[in-house]
Order: sequence, then structure tokens, then C-alpha cells
Amino acid sequence: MEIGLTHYLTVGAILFGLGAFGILMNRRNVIVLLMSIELMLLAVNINLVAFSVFLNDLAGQVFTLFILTVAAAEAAIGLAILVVYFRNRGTIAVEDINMMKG
Amino acid sequence: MADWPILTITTFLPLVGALSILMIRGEQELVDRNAKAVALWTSLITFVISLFILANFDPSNPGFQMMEEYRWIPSFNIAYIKGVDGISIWFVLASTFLTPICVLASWTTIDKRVKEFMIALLVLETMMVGMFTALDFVLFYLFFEGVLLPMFLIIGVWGGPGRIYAAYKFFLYTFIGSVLMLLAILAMYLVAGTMDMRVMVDHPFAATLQLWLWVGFFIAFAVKTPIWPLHTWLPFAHVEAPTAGSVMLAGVMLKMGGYGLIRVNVQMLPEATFFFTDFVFVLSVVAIIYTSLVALAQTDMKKMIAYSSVAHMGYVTMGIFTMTQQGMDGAIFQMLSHTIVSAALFLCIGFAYAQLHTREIVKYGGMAQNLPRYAFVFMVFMLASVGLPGTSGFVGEFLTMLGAFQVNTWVAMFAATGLVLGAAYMLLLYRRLFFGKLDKDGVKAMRDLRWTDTAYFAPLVAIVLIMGIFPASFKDVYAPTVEKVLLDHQASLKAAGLIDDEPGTQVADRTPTSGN
Amino acid sequence: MVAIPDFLPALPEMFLACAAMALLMLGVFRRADSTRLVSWLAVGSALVAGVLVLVASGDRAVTFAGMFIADDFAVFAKVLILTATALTVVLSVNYLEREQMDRFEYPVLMLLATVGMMLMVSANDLISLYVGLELQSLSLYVIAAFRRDYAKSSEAGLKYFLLGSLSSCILLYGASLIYGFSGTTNFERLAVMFSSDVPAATGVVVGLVFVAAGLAFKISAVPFHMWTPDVYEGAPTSVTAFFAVAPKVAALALFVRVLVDPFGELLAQWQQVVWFSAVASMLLGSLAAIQQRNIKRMMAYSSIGHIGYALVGLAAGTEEGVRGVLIYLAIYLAMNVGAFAVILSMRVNGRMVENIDDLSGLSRSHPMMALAMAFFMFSLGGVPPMAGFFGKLYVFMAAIEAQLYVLAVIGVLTSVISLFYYLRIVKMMWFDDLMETIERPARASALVIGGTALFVFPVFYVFSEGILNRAAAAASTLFLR
Amino acid sequence: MLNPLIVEYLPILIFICIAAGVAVAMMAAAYLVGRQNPDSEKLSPYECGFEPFADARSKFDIRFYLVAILFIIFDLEVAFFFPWAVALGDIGMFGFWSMVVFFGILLIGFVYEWKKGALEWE
Amino acid sequence: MADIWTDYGMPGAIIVAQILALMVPILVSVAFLVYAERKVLGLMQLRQGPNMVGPWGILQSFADALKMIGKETIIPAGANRIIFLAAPMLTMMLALAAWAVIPFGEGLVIADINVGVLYLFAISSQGVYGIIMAGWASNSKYAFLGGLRSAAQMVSYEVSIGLVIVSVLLCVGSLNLSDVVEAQKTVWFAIPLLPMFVIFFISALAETNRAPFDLPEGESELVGGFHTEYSGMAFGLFFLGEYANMILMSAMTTVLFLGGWLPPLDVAPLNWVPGPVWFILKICFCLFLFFWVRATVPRYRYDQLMRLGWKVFLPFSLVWVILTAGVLVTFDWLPK
Repeated sequence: MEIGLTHYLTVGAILFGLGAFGILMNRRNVIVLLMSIELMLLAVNINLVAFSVFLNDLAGQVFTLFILTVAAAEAAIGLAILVVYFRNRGTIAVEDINMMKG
Repeated sequence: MADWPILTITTFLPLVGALSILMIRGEQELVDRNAKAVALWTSLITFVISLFILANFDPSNPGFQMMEEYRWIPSFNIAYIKGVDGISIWFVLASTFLTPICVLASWTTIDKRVKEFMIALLVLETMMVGMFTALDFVLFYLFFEGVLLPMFLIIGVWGGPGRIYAAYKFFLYTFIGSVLMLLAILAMYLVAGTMDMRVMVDHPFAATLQLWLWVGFFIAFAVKTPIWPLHTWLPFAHVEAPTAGSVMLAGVMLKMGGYGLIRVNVQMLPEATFFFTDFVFVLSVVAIIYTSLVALAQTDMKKMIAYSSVAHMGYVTMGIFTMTQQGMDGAIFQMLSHTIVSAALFLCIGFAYAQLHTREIVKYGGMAQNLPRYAFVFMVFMLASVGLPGTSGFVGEFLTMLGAFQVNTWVAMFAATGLVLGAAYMLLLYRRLFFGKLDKDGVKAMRDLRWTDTAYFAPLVAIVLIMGIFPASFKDVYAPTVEKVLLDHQASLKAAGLIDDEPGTQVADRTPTSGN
Repeated sequence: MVAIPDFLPALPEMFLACAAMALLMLGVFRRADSTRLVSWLAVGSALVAGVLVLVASGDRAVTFAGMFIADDFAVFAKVLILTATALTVVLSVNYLEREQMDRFEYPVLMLLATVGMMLMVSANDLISLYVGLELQSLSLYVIAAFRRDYAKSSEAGLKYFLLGSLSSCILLYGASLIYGFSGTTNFERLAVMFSSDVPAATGVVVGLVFVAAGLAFKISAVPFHMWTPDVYEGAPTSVTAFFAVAPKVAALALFVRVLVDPFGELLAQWQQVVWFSAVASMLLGSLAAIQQRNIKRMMAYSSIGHIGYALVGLAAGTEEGVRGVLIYLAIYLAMNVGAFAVILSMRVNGRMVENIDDLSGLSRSHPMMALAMAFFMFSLGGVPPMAGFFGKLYVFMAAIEAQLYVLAVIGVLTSVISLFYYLRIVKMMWFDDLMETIERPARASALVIGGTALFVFPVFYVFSEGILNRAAAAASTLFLR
Repeated sequence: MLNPLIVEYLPILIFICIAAGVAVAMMAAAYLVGRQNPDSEKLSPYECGFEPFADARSKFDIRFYLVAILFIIFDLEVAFFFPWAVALGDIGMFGFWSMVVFFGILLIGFVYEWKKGALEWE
Repeated sequence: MADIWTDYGMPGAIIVAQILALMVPILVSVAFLVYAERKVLGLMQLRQGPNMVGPWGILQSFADALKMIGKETIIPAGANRIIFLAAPMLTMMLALAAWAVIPFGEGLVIADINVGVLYLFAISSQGVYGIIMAGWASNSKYAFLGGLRSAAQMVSYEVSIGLVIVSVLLCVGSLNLSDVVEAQKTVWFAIPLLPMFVIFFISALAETNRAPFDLPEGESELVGGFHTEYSGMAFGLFFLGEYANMILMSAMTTVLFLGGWLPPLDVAPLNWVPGPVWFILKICFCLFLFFWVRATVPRYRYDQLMRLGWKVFLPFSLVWVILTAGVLVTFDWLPK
């Protein structure tokens, strides 16, 4: 069986879906949310790289590099905010993020 | 004389006054006194200047005069266009005339935040004058809506106990109405490609579009006029507003609706007007009879006058939509008369309220004995309101009825019932206030009119009588314009094939009988 | 060898980025009490950048291998963004000092976010779009949580971060699909591709939907608005003021550019979505705000509603519509900055208050401030003769012209509904009795309040033609093809 | 025949599998050979002979986070340096100066951290 | 069937054979490395070192290995079983896996991939996971803190290592390790990039948690560091992993700076010696340096360690990278 573009896209879509579900379903821990977000970003990267290879065009891989970098910065900032939050609230449970209604 | 922009000056002079009041700083008492003085002088000067408008006005010319036109937003064909014609000139004068009176009437009754009050009053004047002189739709709309803001504050800040509800109701009713007007304006702009109202008048809009536009404008003006059943904000606003607010509201703001109906609905949308005539008649008649009955049942005298205003405005709408010279002449005359009379009646009530702090009719009684001058003044206005010949009220009601008779006898019949009812409640009110036993301590302690009060009552009495005795001196100013409006109206109806153009049928009936 | 790109079109961005870094160094080397200095320098550099933007305006320049575009549209949006930044930094100075959060990073982060926003509006490629967007977002996440010792602030930051990065992911996923099915990330090439007769691949349309959803998140259009009230409430007020204007302007401008420029030919595909979002935003914005007691929350819903109005112009999909959006944004900026300047001045006994009730009787203690706030509220409600009216006028005009009558009617009706809560503030200030006296606003805030109030009412009239022409020129650059 | 990419990387995959296999085998061998006889004292965590108190995975110094965050950032910058270093011959002067700008920004971030004391441990 | 055999089976079998041929010696040499270290340390400190098991104690390590296999594997109460056991295995596996791309001679490499440097860098970065997993899973304060310290230390020096590698790559223009070696035909990079070489070696010490940076397991403060709770073969795997890593780092040093399999000078007697021999000799030299440092340098304090990593090595290597690039660009010495 030749592994084609569809397979990569399917993997990407599944990962993206998992990430999205992780965000929507997870009620436990903010760290898991951060991980879900990373998962989604990686799914995007898989898509881009697969497209890039199949289109024989480098833009997709360049895009991936940018995403990787930004994702790192994002993770750094996310963790920092999470730490600040934890120091204020003493918890990182998702259901406790409810000081403001809505 | 003609080369200085007199309309702009009249419009914005009060605003300048308001700004200078804004600048006043210092001791509370001093500030209040200065604010009042500045407001009075500004409004008086404005009035004097507005008299020049009248002096320069050529009644025989039915078009717009004293035009001012400046580029403003050319990319949308929005311009600063001002001008007066026979229809609007009296309303400009009414605005400038009533403002100093309001300042005087508030001289002692307004004791908190005098500075702000005077500012609001002057801004209100600017907006009103601006609205009556605007000939660009955007400008018109801006001033039309701009009236709301100072009035909202006047009712809300200086009003009675229920002022907040009243202010909200007033604001939202009028605003809802006018946003529909905004949509209609936009639609007209997109068809006609300009905001110039003079162009709009001549622009033939498609018949179906006219119906929609007409409805949009009508709702806006009907709220403002007010026309039953959109009048419900009015009693609240009147009751809660301070005297000056009521005066401005009844005196000028209600006329914006009538003015708009003539200027926009009749002049610009003739076919739709033709289509909706009967509908308006029904509304007018219901307004006249229903609100008169409601007025009869009131125990609060301000509310009673407020309902009577709605009834009187019923004559106005009826008169306008008769599309006859008499009817429309009468409608405009009725509006002017109502301006003076209702303003005066509110001032009278304000005078009483300032002393007894109640508007319940039963709390008064027998005032004719200890307040003879007050009783006399009140009587003059009461009779004018009833429509006694020799007072201003008579001419307006008579002419509108005359017009209505030519078009639809039934309408006239019902409207006449309203006259009787009107006489009933006004006389009843007068009897309960001024006759009977003087047995209430509060009433006994009341003081009669002083010269300061007379300063604003006297000109009102004079005008009521002049209008009643020499109606032509007022009517002649606008009659030629009305004539042209009607001719244009019939011409467009003919062009649309809605009426026959053979003489001797409907048109012949409506041919103006008197130009003078 | 790689050809050296033309740097000139991106000069303002580069200047601002350098300024931000220089200020960072300045702040960190001066150590103590450098906030005030850095803030004012930040304002200055924003203004200089604004001048640079204006000087370079007029021509349409594409550089950095087609990644970056400087056209009139970008110029218009950038001027707005820079104005918003400058004004909010001015407003922040005193607030930060009083709240003991005066750290010099704050203005620097604002500048960095501004650079990101400028990149966003100048993006001509999905990659530069993403980079600009993230530079903006990352800075904003941090300043949302800038008040480290305050649970609400950090919660706001966390929430904003989580949902913001989720939206970035969604956007990226869409971008990857667009790239994959069209073979390019460049806006111009995308536009050329869609203008041919070949129908767009389904994948591209799906990608477009994802991208639009991601961007809708950033502008907080319904149904992607959930974060807005919480973040507005929790973030430090000066940050909320910034959030309410600059990022909104940038994200909306970006939204407009993406939909109109590369995907203009797919109007049929996205018009319905925008239509729905506009209606939902207007409705939710006006209805949900009514029951709010916290003024920042109320302003959040208000801004959701205003985005709805701006989207009305976009839904028209015409040049007039875009022009309307731009004018709307300009006016929106003034009135929101002004309103937030007043909110920032709401201090009683040395602490911030955020309840609407605390404005009670403001007209007694600070009549001018109350007057200005009334101006802003009426303007936000779209009551003539305030400038806010004109914003709505132009978008509704465009909507009617595009025959979106229902949208226009819903728009005016919701603006009436929204008046309920705007009027309530006016009522509080003018009709109610004085509860607690709010302290005098700082001089800088007072100047901003006064300036924006004047703009909202009379000054706008003088400049409206100029703004209109600028906006028209800006809109037309998007419709060159 | 196989995809050249796979030919190139297959040995690595096999290598990793075998390495993992070796590790598992050694662990398993220990289990099979050694006598397992746990008791609660044996299993309790080492705490210098005291009963363990509080949670072992308690809060710890924020600076560890800081290091982790700094590492993420810098490691990614390094990741950018890699392709640049390899391709510098092709991109020449412009490539060099681009990286100098990048480096400058990095340096500013670094100086900022330094001055803010993010790199201090005592 | 025959096709499958020729297409897949045969090459696969060859690969497996190659791998085993590499892995077994490594494991054995790890055993001897431990012995060698103890001997060298002993000699430097004027003592005997192991001398009881086998001749000159040469079988000491095997005895230790037997002991470890025989010991009980204790998993502390409250520990996360799977992670606790996975951690040492991961460490061991990574230490071995990296060898897949190391070229022992010209063409003597199992996978000659063109991103060899990246692979190496990636695999060695993973090492931190084993440690952090061990520290976290043990449910012990000492292990936890030790693990954190270890992880922080490793990542800190990782950055410098990355930059050092970048400076080498600038001179090579390829990510292939064989190319890296070939590029040193004229001169070993240890000479022009001497400071980088020093930094790399010191960072390698820190990466492998070796003295003087062995404070994660500084007995006086943290008992055994992240492997406090480990016993038996689980501990043995960490132990083996650490030494395998040492050899790996030495191999990296050799490839990157010491010319890999190349003889010191391309002259007659020297280039008769086969490349792999040179390679192994150079590794041994590096390993000797490891021992030497351990024997002579006192342990760093943690703040000193972090300071060295972040405030000295990082800025220095950053600047050096730019300088190298600048020089190369200016004089157009860049490899094309």
C-alpha cells in the first residue's frame, strides 16, 4: 500500500480532532489543555509538510518552521501565565477557572 | 443683509451662548445668576435676529429663501444646506420666541444645576432651529435627533418623581421611530443619489418604494407629532418634565412631526400620501375623540393638557392630509396656535405647581378669588385651546374642519365631536381650578402673578389674540407656499395617473379659494 | 544569492520594532521608576511611526517576496492602530502607577503588540498573517495577565491565552488546507486563482471557513465571542481599553483584507457566514449588555455588538461596505478610547471601581467628565449628532445598497436596544444622586477624555470628508482586481 | 524496491528497536533472576530514615520553570541557526546580515533576561 | 517469496547484523570503561582501584553486572510504576540509539543520513526525559529535586552545545556527519574553533552529569539525585546509560572537532593506520579527559553551574557563531 497524501491528511485531521476534543472535553487540568493545543499545532504541521512534499513547494515547510517557533513562544507564555495563575489560585483545575461568570 | 448667513447665525448663536455658559466658573450662586443672564440675553438676541428672517422673507415667493449652501461631504452628496420657506419660517420664529420665555419661566423654579439647565435649553434651541432650516437630509436628521439629547436630560435631570421612566420612554419611542426614518432616508439617497431635500422633492420615486418610505417616515413623525396610537410617551414626558421642558416639548418639538409630514411625506412621496390618506384620517379622528375622552378622565392637570395636545395634533394631521388649501393652511395655523397656547397653559400650570407642588386638580379650587390676574390669563388660554372665535385656536380648527368637509364629511363630523369634548374638559378644568370655595389653606396662601411672570405671559396673551383677530397676517406668509405644495402634489398625482386631470372634478373642489 | 528586498514599505514597522527593543533596553538598564519615561517614549515612537506611515502612503508596494503589502488600506488601519496605542499608553501611565503595576515592560509589550497588528494589516500571505497575528496575540496574552498578584487578571490572561491559541490553531488548520488545495499561501496568487472560471476546490472553501472562524475569534464576533467579557473584566482596565480598540481594529482590518482580497471571488461562500455573524453579534451585544453591572463587562458586550455593525459593512462585500467598515472603526476607536478613559478614572478612595452604579451622580462631581461620557454613550448608541451615528450610517448605507435590507433593519433595531444600556449610564450620571465622589482624573486622562469627546461630537464633522476620502481610497485598493 | 527515504532511515528504526529491546531485556532479566520480596519498609521512599511527610511532588522553585522556558526559546533559535548555517554559502551576505538582525533581537532578549535577574540563582 | 527475501529480508538481516556488531562492543566497552575509570582515578589518586576480580581486577564490571541482575527491583510505594520503570530503559535506549549515525570510518556507518547532526542533537536532547521521568515517578523528595536539577542543568548546556554545533556546521555546510569529518581534512576544527571545542567538551561534561557538574547526585545534599529510589538493574541501566553517553559524547567530540577517523597528519606512517583505529583512539583520549577532570576538579555549586551555562557559555557561543559566520562570509571561505 502506497502511503499517499490522504493518509497524512487523515492523520492530521485525527490529531487535530483529538486536540480539539481534548480542549472541549477535558475538565481536569490546564496542562492538558496546553498539550492539546500543541497537538493541534502539530497536526497542522503534518498537514503543511505533507502538502509541501506533494506540491513540491517549499512554502509549506517554511510555514511549519514559523509555526514551530511561534508554538514554542506560545508554550512559554502559556506556562508563564499558568504559573502566575497557580500562584494566585493554588489550582490549575479547569473547572476552577470561573471567577468571572460566562 | 442677505449676504450674511442669517440662518446659520440664528441656529448656532444659542450654541455659542451654551458654550460661554459652560465656561463660567466660580461661586455656585454667581454661576447660576450669570448662567441665567447669559441664557436670557442669548435667546433674546437670537429672537431679535430671527425677526430679521421674517423681515427679509418674501411671502409671495413659494420657494426657499435665504439659502446657504456649503460643501460638506461631497463624496456622499451631503452638504450643508439651509433655507426657509413659508412652511418652516414660523416654526423657526416659534422656537426662538419660546426659548427666552422658557428661560424666564425657569428663573426661579429651577434651583439645582442651573448652569446645565440653561445649556440644555440653548442647545435644544439650536437643534430645533437647525432642524427647521435644514434642507439636507442628513443635516435634517442630525438636528431632528439632536433634539432628543438635551430634552432627555431636561426631563431626566430636572423632572418629577417618575422622570427616569418618562425620559427613557420619550427617548426610545422617538429614537425607534427615527431609525426607521434613517433607513428610509438611506433608501431615498440610494435612489436619488443626493441628500438634498430640494432635489428629493422633485424626484419621482417608484410607487411601491414610496409606500415603504412613507411608512418609515410616517412612523418617525407620528411618534413626534404624536399621532394615536404612538402618543403614549407624551403624557409621561409632559407630566414629568419641568415647566420649561413641557413648554418646549409641546410648543416646538411636537411641531417637528407636523413639519416633517408636510415636508417629506406630502412633498416627496405624493403617491403614497394619496394612498394612505384615509388611513391617516382614521388615525386622526380616533386621536381627536379618544384622547379627548382620556383627557376628560384625568385628575392631573398637566396630563390633561398633554392629552389635549394629542387631540389638537389630530386636527393637524387631518388638516394636512385633506390636501386642500384650507385644510393645510389650517393645520399649520393650528400648529402655530398650539405652540403658543399649549406653551402658555404649561406655563400656567408651572406657575401653580411652583407654589403648591401638586398637579392634582382636586388640590386646587376657588383661585379666581385670590388670584384674579392668574385666572384671567388662564382663561384666555383655556378659551384659545377650546377654539373660541377671536382666539388663535378658532382659526386653525375652523380651517381644518373646512378642509375636511370638502374631502370627507364623516371625518369632519367626528372631528367636530372632538371640539365639543375639548370644550368640555377644558371648561371643566377651569371650573374646578378657579371656581368653587376657596377652602384649601395651600391655595389661600398662593400669590398672584407678579411683573416678572407677566413679562412672559403678556406677549403670549397678545399673540393669541392677534392670531385670533388678524389670522391673515400669519397665514399670508405661508399660504403661497402651501398653494405651490398642493399644486405640485396634484401634478405628481396626475403624472402617476392617480387622479384625472380634467378640471371640474376633484381638483376643482380643491382649488384654493383664497390666496389671502 | 538572494535578492535584497525593498525595506522601505515596512519602515514604520521596523522603526517601531526597533523602538520597542530600545525601550526595553532603556527600561532594563535604568531599573527603577523608568515606567513613566518609557511610556512617554512609547507614545512618541508610536506617533513617529504614524508619521512614517503617512509619509509613505499613497503607493501600493509589495515587498519581502510578496509577503508584505503597504497600500492605502494598510495605511488607514495602521494610523488607527497607532493612534489607539498612543492614546491607551497615555491613559495607562497614571493607572499603572496608582495600581502599583508600573513596570516598564507594559508599554514595550503594547508597542510589540502594535508591531504585530501593523504586520497583520499589511499581511499579503498566510505566513505573514500568522506571524503578525501571533506577535500581537502573544503580547496581548501577557498584558492581560499583567497584574500578577490579582487572581482575576491572571485568570483573564489564562482564558485569553487558551482560547486565543485555540483560535490560532483553527486558523492555521484552515491555512494549511488552503495552502494544500490551492498550492500557494500568497494572497495575490490566491486571488488570481479564484478569478479563473474553475470553481474553487472544496478543501479551499473548508479552509476558508476555518480561517474565518479563527479570525472571528480574534475580533470576538459571535459565535466566537465567549472570551471577551471575561477577559475584559479580568484584565487591568488600561489593558481592557487597549483590547477594546487596537486589536479589534487590526483583526477586523485583517478579516476584511482576507475575505475581500484573496477570497473576494468567493463572496457567495462567505457572505452568508458574515451575515449571520453580524446579526448574531449585534443581537447578543445589545441584549447581553443590558444585564451587566460591571462596566467593563458591559463594554465587552458593547464591543461585540459594534463588531457586528462593522461586519454589516463587510457583509455587503462591496467597496462602499469596506469604506463603511473603515470609517466605523475610526469612530469606534475614538468613542471607545474616550469611554475607557472615563472608566479608568473611576477611582473612589484610592481604589478602582468597576460597577456601573459607581458612576451615579457623576454629573454633580465632575460635570465635564459626565458630559464627555454622555457623548461617548450616545455616540456608541449611534445617536445623532454624535459621530457614532455616521459610522452606522455608512455601513447601513452599504448594506442597503447591497440589498441586505433585513440586515440593515436588524442593525437599526439592535442599536435601539443597545441604547437601553448606554442610556442607563447617562441616567446614572445625570439623573441619580451622588453616591461616592470619584477622584479627579489625571491630567493626561482628562486630556484624552476631552479630546475624544470633542472628536466624537463637533470635530468629526470637520474632518469627516477627509476621513471619508481616506477610507474610500483605502477600500478601493482592495478592489483593484 | 523500497522508497529511498525508507532505505536511508530504516536502519535507524531497527537500531532504535534493538536498543529498546536490549534495555527491556536487561530489565526483564533482573526481574527473572533477582528474588522479589518487597515489604512496606523497603517500599517507602527514602527520607533519611524519617517517615515521609507531605507530598514529594510539591511546589518547587519557580526558577526551574524559568530555565525550562528560556530553554524552549533558545533551543528554537538554535533550530533556526541550523538551516542558516548549512545554507550560508548560498544566501551569502544578505543571509548573514539577516541573521545578524535576528541575532540582535535574540541578544536584546538575552540582555533583558540577564538584567531582570532571570539567570540568577542565588 | 524469493523477491521478498531479496528485497526486504536480506538487507534487513544485514542491517541487524551490523547493528549488533556495533552494539555489543559498545556494551562491552561500557563495562571496561567503568573499570578503566576506576583504575585511572585510582592511579591519579595514588591508590589501587579494582584488583580482586580477575587479573588486575579486569572482570570487576562483570561482577557488578551480575550483582545488579541478582538484586531485587524495588518500586517505591506511591511511585508511578510504568514511568518509574520506563525512565531507565529510555535512558539506556537513547544512549544506544544515537550510535546509528556515528561514522567510524569512511562509509563505516549504519545509517548515513544527510541530517546526521540533527539526529544526534535530537537524540541527545531526549536524554533529559529519562531523568525527569525518574525524578517525578519516584515519589521521593530527593529524587524529585535531583531530577529537576539535573534536567535544568542539562537543558542549560544543551543550548550552548547547539550553538557550538552551529559553528561547526558553518564550516562544513552539510548536516551529514561523514561530510563533517571530510571537511576536517585540512585542519581539525579543534584548532580554528578552539574555544568552541572547549565549550563543547565542558558542556558534554554537564550533559552527562559528570564531575565537576555531577551535583544532581551530590550525595551531601541530594543523596542519589534522581536515582535515589532505584536499585538493581533499574539503577544499572541508568549507570550503563550514563557511561554509554560518555562514550557517545566522546564520539561526538571526535567527529565534530577531532577529525573523526582521519589521522592527525596525512603522512606516511600515520595514514597506514585504518580510520576506525584512529577514531577509537580519539574516543579513548576524550574519555581519558573525562576521568582526568573527575579526578582533579572539585564539584561546582549549583548557582555557579547555571551561571557558567547561561552567562558565560551562551553569550560567548552566540557571539562566536556570528563571528565565525562573519569571517567566513567576509573572506568568502564558505563551503559551497
